[in-house]
Amino acid sequence: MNPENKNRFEPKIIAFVCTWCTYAGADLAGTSRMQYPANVRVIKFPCTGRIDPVFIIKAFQQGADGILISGCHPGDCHYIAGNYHARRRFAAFRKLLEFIGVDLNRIQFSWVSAAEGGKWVDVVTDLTERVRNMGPMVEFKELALEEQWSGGLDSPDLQQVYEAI
Amino acid sequence: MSRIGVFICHCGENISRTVDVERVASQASLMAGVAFSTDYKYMCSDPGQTLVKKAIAEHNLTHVVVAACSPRMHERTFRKAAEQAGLNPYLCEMANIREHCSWVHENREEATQKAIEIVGMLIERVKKNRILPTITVPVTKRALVIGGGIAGIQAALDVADCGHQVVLVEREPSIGGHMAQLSETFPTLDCSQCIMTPKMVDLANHPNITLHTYSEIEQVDGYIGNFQVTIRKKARSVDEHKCTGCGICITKCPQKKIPNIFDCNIGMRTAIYVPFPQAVPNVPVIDRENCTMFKSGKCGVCQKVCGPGAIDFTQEDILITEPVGAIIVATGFELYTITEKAKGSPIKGYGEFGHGKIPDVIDGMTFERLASASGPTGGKILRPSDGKEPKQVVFIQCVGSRSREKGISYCSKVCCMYTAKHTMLYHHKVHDGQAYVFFMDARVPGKSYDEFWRRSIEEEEAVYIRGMVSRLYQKGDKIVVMGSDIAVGVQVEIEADLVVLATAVQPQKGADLLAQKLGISYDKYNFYSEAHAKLRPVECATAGIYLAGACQGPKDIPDTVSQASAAAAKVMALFSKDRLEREPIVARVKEATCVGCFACKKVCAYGAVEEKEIRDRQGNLLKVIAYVNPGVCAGCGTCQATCPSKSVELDGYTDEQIVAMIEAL
Amino acid sequence: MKKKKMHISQETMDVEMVRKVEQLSGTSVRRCFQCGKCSAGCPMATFMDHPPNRIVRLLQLGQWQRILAGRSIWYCVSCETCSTRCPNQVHLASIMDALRKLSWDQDGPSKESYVQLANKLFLQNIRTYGRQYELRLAAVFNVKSGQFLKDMMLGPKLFAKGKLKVFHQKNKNISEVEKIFSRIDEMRRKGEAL
Amino acid sequence: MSNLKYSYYPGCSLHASATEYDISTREVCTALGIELQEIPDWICCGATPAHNVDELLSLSLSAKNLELAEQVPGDMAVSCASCFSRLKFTQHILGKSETKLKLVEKAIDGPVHLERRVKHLLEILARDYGLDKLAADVRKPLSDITVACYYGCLLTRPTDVPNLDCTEAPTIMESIVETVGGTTVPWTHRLECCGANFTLSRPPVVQQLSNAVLESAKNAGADCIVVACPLCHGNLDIRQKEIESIYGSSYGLPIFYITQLVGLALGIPPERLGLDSLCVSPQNLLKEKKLIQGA
Ligand SMILES: Cc1cc2nc3c(=O)[nH]c(=O)nc-3n(C[C@H](O)[C@H](O)[C@H](O)COP(=O)(O)OP(=O)(O)OC[C@H]3O[C@@H](n4cnc5c(N)ncnc54)[C@H](O)[C@@H]3O)c2cc1C
Ligand SMILES: Cc1cc2nc3c(=O)[nH]c(=O)nc-3n(C[C@H](O)[C@H](O)[C@H](O)COP(=O)(O)OP(=O)(O)OC[C@H]3O[C@@H](n4cnc5c(N)ncnc54)[C@H](O)[C@@H]3O)c2cc1C
Ligand code: SF4
Ligand code: SF4
Ligand code: SF4
Ligand code: SF4
Ligand code: SF4
Ligand code: SF4
Ligand code: SF4
Ligand code: SF4
Repeated sequence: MNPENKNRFEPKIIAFVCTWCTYAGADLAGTSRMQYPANVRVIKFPCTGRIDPVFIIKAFQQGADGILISGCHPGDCHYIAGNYHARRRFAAFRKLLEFIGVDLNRIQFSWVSAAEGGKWVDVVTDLTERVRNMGPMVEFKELALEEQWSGGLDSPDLQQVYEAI
Repeated sequence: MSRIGVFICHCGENISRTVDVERVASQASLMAGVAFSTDYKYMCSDPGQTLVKKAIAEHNLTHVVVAACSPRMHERTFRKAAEQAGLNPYLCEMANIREHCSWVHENREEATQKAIEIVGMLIERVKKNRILPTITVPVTKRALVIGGGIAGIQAALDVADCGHQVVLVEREPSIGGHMAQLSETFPTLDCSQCIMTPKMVDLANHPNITLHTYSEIEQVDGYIGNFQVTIRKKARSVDEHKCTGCGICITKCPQKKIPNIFDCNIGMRTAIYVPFPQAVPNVPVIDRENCTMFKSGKCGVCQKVCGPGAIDFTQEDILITEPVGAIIVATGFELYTITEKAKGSPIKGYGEFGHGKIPDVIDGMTFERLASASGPTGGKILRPSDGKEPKQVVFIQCVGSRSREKGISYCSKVCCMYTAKHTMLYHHKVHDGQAYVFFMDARVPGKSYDEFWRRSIEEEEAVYIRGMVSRLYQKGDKIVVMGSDIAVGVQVEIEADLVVLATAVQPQKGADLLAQKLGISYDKYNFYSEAHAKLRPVECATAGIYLAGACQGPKDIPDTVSQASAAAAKVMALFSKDRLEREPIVARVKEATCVGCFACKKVCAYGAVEEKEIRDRQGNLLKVIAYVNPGVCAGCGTCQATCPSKSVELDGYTDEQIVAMIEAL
Repeated sequence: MKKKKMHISQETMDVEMVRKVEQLSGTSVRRCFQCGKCSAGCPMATFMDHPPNRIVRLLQLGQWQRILAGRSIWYCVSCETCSTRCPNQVHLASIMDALRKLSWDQDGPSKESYVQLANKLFLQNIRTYGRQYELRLAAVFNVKSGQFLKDMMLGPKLFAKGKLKVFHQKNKNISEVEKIFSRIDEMRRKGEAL
Repeated sequence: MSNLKYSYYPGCSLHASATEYDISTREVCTALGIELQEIPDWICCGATPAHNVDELLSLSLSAKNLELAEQVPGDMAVSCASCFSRLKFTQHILGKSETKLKLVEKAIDGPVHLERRVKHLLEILARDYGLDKLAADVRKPLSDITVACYYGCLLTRPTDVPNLDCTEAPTIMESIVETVGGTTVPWTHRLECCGANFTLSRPPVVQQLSNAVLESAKNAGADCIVVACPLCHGNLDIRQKEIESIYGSSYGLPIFYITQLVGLALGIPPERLGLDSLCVSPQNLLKEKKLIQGA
């Protein structure tokens, strides 16, 4: 990396990925020795169907600047239709994020198969650059959505999301 | 308080070249809960594993994080090592600092920093890991085969020969399927009956096989190793045990003018009948719709002539339940018909070919019956309308198949070959006749297949015309075929005596309904879906259910038989163990908070979520909640993300574990 | 007839023009797998130098000039048989329309100018009268095509049967029709129309 | 009697070379109590020449007619197969393509109305009015007369556009003829092309194709052909003598419009159905079958 850029903003990117496709795709990028920015941290799920939208909120709260959600291509889900449910769930969730002021450009949804090491690199690189240009995520850190991930559903916003799902 | 051991691997230099592994180890040792931290050159090597095991014992470790390659590579290795050292294997996690770090970043500082963070995340995660029990389920070593075509017969015989019990369910009165209807078979031109009937007899006599013909699947419950299958045995009106197969009833039945479906309606049969002489079992069945006794209460001739008194007009359908551990689905195919389709059917007929109303326009299966020595014409090619021998026969390929317009975009795979076969059979039987074939491409890949096709042209003198036919119409006793030859670029008109259409291979009617009972998936045409086209081509995504033959997609006999034997091998592998072990990544419902909305049930693609009644001691129903059957749950976690009250949790991927990782950032 | 060799390259395949045909006709050219069913049923195929399936093939190769140099498109009667029976739902009759329009726009080198002439007169007629004025159409066509005697046998009979009207139909919307024509002309000039 | 009301679009041919079709359509509808209100100042639909070379013009002319039809309530009734086809095509294409819709809006300088149901007279008789009712209205059943029903190209093709009946095996015309007592024959060329609008530019083509149609009907044993399109009628009727002389055949097949046959069966006097406008005279046939009086 260029030493001149030492002081520039380094965004934190969290990637929620499924084991079967995208995690394996990222592994392939590794075995092929492809290079990409070191900003991304990967959290592995069995399936995108397991990804609860509140994890996104949680991640933003914890200081993430950008979030990537990636799984198998439509029709290729290892678990038949998990990615389909995920897609529907996130479609509803995006509205909520927008409503509470998250710039949707900070979130990237994509499909990366186990064979698409190169695509993984592209997706991660693009998102990192995009978020880098957007600057740190500040809007959200103050939001008091503490502990929504496990507690009851008293927030009307979340209630609304779940109804939409 | 957890005592975590952290093991950082160099992977020779694969990791240590860009990641400062010592620094990662020393940073890790400072993290909360870490009792031991070290680095080593090759962690997966024997000495490396020993190092882990020793450390667990010496430092009383409660959890382990190995920071090395991808878990896809060595998770199993290290979990086994942990287990050998007395830890529950699921208390060991891997941090991927090779594929996701050292190999993809050059900057040593950045890579080291990232590695430290990854290790930190896994440390937080592993703290929340719970002891997970190994899940095993018992295996009922009996197999169910649905469909008694060549696929079902082959699979049943293979499993039974291996010493396991097999239950075969066939919808029709006899097994045999389409292969029993064929005359001679490509690519070797051996007689279908000759190779088929011995197998049918073997099956019927096999001590390990229970055969239910004229039966259908009513209901399927349970899961891999433990299915409960309810079978409806339709009323045959003939007692299978008493009947000797003498056939007197058939010769005496006065209802003789019923089109014989087995002979594609060319010949006639009686109301009490066996579909074909070699039927297995050789027990007749009364077609109640056409029997005078059932229509008007008179007749009863068959009953009078039957010596053993096998005829029983009062017989009713019966339901029987069979416990099985595995299911092979082999329900085969049916042919597209060009007649006007019923309203609501997405598939259109062929108005331009007369909607099936021109008597001498027949399909390929009808031609098989004409050419079959045991067929209605004794193997003479005679056309249906007037019984004359046709001298000009036009074959048209891809009828229905490869047609977006008719709603079937796929290639039916067998018709190029059987059309070539038909031209040969025709030429063998009618020496002064001429066969013409309208075709687009010849799709004949396979061992000896292209040679076979070429033979039909070069030696049997079939005239192949590259082009399709726009319209067929009757003119006098001829059928005018309006086609084109695209190689020459002109229209071609042939006045044919007989036209044979290679109509599309489609799944059986009701294939979707059976799939729904079984909980297996199917494509938009209703062909059953395999779990993976290349890696798991005979398994359904639903555990314990396997596919064989044309129900999965158009297939010829060699492919069908290969797949059937493969499915049988899969079943035998399953039956080689008494209990099934599986990864304990399954969902679990918290009974206290579940509100019984069953949102989880709706999204579960495996049907793993069941309804469970909670009762108090007096037996009063308190509530109905969800219950995840661990034998069926595949562990995708979709239910957990869906549950509005957060009442279902996926072991190994709980909210706690995930959030711990997020919080470690 | 001597046929020129086809040199195929990215330069000689005029994909742009083919896209335009696809856009105008609302149908895909690439879908065609050359089964020839269209040609098999076309009532006019025997009159055409390129049978319908070959028209689509030439488009797939970006060779539309070869089509316009021939007469096939002017022999298509728009009977829709091809479109109806194509297994790939290639709407060939609409492709024929699109090609005729291209040829028309370019004042194309059509070998079959009678049809073009008839079409032109027909449209002129609508433009002038708002409705068809068959007598004038036939008369002018015969004069312009130099076939003074054509259909002479029919003329008197038609008069007698009251089938040819000496006066054209009156229509208040003549000016509206004229406006539609001129708006389209205008849109074409500005490159707005397809 | 019925209370059906339609906005009627006759089209150019029915006001010129096919006046008998217009006349008989009106007569039949009056007899059945079907009200046809002509769309005031309708314009030409552009027919084949327009879509042949200028789709936008063709769409615009039909769209204009759809707009003009807004002045009159009721589904749009059309007798000419060509106009019917153009109107249906316009609705089909503009319903699918936003781009083309915009262009047409601009060309006609107004909104495009696609909602109006466009119906061919055959649909109106067989479905809206209904065959059962029609059967009850028959005064003089067309007994003994054997009819070849000719659809030609435009009534049923292509799939998904006219949606009048099955594309390849329509029965609507047969059902009407049989309802009014006629006998229909199966024949091979009822959906083949007659040469359509090539009648002006390329008579030899028309002669060849129409000859095949006439020959097929004759061979099938038909006494006459019934059509529902002025183009078909022109080619089969007006050119029949000429075709006979070229091909050395003698068909003598009267070509009726469907409304003329229905009109006869309803007991409408022949002179009010424009029968004398037919080039191949039906007099002998009708006398022989006792449908009109005379020696
Ligand atoms: C005209 C023609 C000619 C052919 N010629 C050749 C050839 O020469 N060589 C060659 O290799 N292949 C040939 N084939 C292909 C061959 O027929 C198939 O490969 C083969 O029959 C497939 O066997 P199957 O057991 O999968 O299906 P099927 O033969 O269709 O058997 C399926 C069985 O399942 C039963 N069944 C269906 N649904 C149910 C249900 N719900 N419950 C219980 N039972 C059910 C059916 O009754 C049937 O007995 C030809 C095909 C056709 C159409
Ligand atoms: C260019 C190309 C592209 C293809 N693309 C596809 C595709 O996209 N999809 C698809 O489904 N299929 C594809 N295939 C086909 C696919 O490659 C084969 O189906 C498949 O590889 C066959 O596997 P195999 O194990 O039978 O044979 P092989 O892959 O050839 O394996 C045979 C093995 O046996 C070893 N061996 C040979 N002789 C001996 C010996 N005497 N002793 C010990 N070992 C020996 C060889 O070293 C080799 O490792 C493609 C094939 C080609 C040529
Ligand atoms: S454990 Fe993985 S990273 Fe370590 S030496 Fe083995 S392969 Fe390499
Ligand atoms: S039912 Fe009776 S008569 Fe018929 S085959 Fe069986 S034993 Fe013979
Ligand atoms: S009772 Fe029925 S099956 Fe028996 S002989 Fe009579 S008609 Fe045939
Ligand atoms: S196998 Fe041959 S005939 Fe059958 S659909 Fe495929 S290409 Fe057509
Ligand atoms: S979604 Fe949750 S609350 Fe609803 S039934 Fe399932 S586990 Fe219970
Ligand atoms: S984890 Fe997946 S398979 Fe298991 S119960 Fe939940 S949704 Fe069904
Ligand atoms: S019918 Fe359709 S697919 Fe076949 S050649 Fe013609 S355009 Fe192509
Ligand atoms: S629309 Fe034209 S090309 Fe198509 S079949 Fe009719 S005449 Fe031939």
